[in-house]
Amino acid sequence: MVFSKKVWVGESDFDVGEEYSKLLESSPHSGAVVFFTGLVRDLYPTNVNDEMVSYLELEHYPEMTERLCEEILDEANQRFPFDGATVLHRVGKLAAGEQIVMVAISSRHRENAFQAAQFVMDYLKTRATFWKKEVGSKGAEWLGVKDKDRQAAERWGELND
Amino acid sequence: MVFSKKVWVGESDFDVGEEYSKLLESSPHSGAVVFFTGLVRDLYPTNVNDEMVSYLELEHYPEMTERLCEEILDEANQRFPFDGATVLHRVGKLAAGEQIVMVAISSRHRENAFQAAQFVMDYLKTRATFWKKEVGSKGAEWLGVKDKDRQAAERWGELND
Amino acid sequence: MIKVLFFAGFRELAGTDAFEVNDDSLRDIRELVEKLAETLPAELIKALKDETALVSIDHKYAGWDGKLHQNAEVGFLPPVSGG
Amino acid sequence: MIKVLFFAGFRELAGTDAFEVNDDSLRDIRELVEKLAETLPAELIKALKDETALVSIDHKYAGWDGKLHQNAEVGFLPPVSGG
Repeated sequence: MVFSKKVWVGESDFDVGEEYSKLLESSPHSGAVVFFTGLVRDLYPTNVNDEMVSYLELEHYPEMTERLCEEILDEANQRFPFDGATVLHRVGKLAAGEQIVMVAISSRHRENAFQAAQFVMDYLKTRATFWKKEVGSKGAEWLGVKDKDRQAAERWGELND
Repeated sequence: MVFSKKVWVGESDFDVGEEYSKLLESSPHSGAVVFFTGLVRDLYPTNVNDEMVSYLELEHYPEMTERLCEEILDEANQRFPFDGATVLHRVGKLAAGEQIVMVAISSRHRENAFQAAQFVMDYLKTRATFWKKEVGSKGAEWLGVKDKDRQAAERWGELND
Repeated sequence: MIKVLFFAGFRELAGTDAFEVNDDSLRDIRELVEKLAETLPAELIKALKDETALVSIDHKYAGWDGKLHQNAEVGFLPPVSGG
Repeated sequence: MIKVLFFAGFRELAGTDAFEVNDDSLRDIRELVEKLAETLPAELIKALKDETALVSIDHKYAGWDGKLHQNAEVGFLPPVSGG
């Protein structure tokens, strides 16, 4: 299904209300929009000894990321056809409470919007070339794929590469 | 789990960006926000002969709806603990493209936010005392629970009444 | 006195959104509907009896056997369609 | 010439984000890693060989047997953690 696609990776912040309006403009026949935003939490109990996280450092492989994000959207659209999609992902230094990522899907019915948004998030976490470093008062640590993220991605079966 | 709760039913429109900010303020430790908005579609192919819909008329049972919405949120929170929730539902005359409903959930991790938002939508559709009338050029029709909405709600099992 | 409210399609069939029944002998919803059948349109009564219809007593969902009391507020609710 | 890029933790272990290898006899990623082992820290080489590490050739995910060519760009990618 043809759909409107927006993928952006960069350092600046994004405005959820504005992105919502733009997505609706690009898909005027949609009846359902699902939005996900991920933010820097102030406490990461499973890493770096339960300490408060001062900030995250995010980097990516620019020549790969945007294309991978688009491929993930195409795959999501094949499985759960929708009208419009937005993926925004920030890189650089991000403090607790800051926005990291936004995935938004507009579609006729809510089921596909929910499914596609979850699919995209699961694959962003496990396939897209982003890396995140937690910096706290006791040290810094590069995060890897979390087991539960890998399991979340595995529930969708294989990608149609 | 204690959570911040906002339920509102009324005629005026809502601003998604503003509601997102307020939800984040109410749940500063969340790392994930899932937003759903439902809008009046311009075409309802399964009803009133595939015609364009001029507008919807929505009514509710005020003494029941807000309490039912709060109960649905409490139930969702028992199943998928989260930090904050917003449910906004408009009533009155709504034209194609207008916003009808918003459900937003903030939580530590994305899985609970996605699950809770879907749970709340499924129960709003099948349990909350709202009624929707489609008005088109060929006539008007009160909608009932759609089979797929009933099936969507049934997948969660029984409510802990 | 029992206060009866009709919503959505039921209101249109009833021709009114509210109705008062002054009969303290009515014990449950079933008896109330039989009473309403004496004065309200047959098409409405048929719709109220449909298995998809819902009923509330004092703003709580109730069944066909839901007990009535003095000054109860009964809502007759067609299948809901919010969201 | 093959251009090698290191990301995130691999960059820190390598002490550099890019490296050039001038050896046109290298046929695949496996041979490239053996070549890198001659000059780069053992700790990095061990990490590159970990089963969770990923590799790309010309911006596409590749396997340990991925074929190299003149002017290929090879990325050594630790387990990703976006989103």
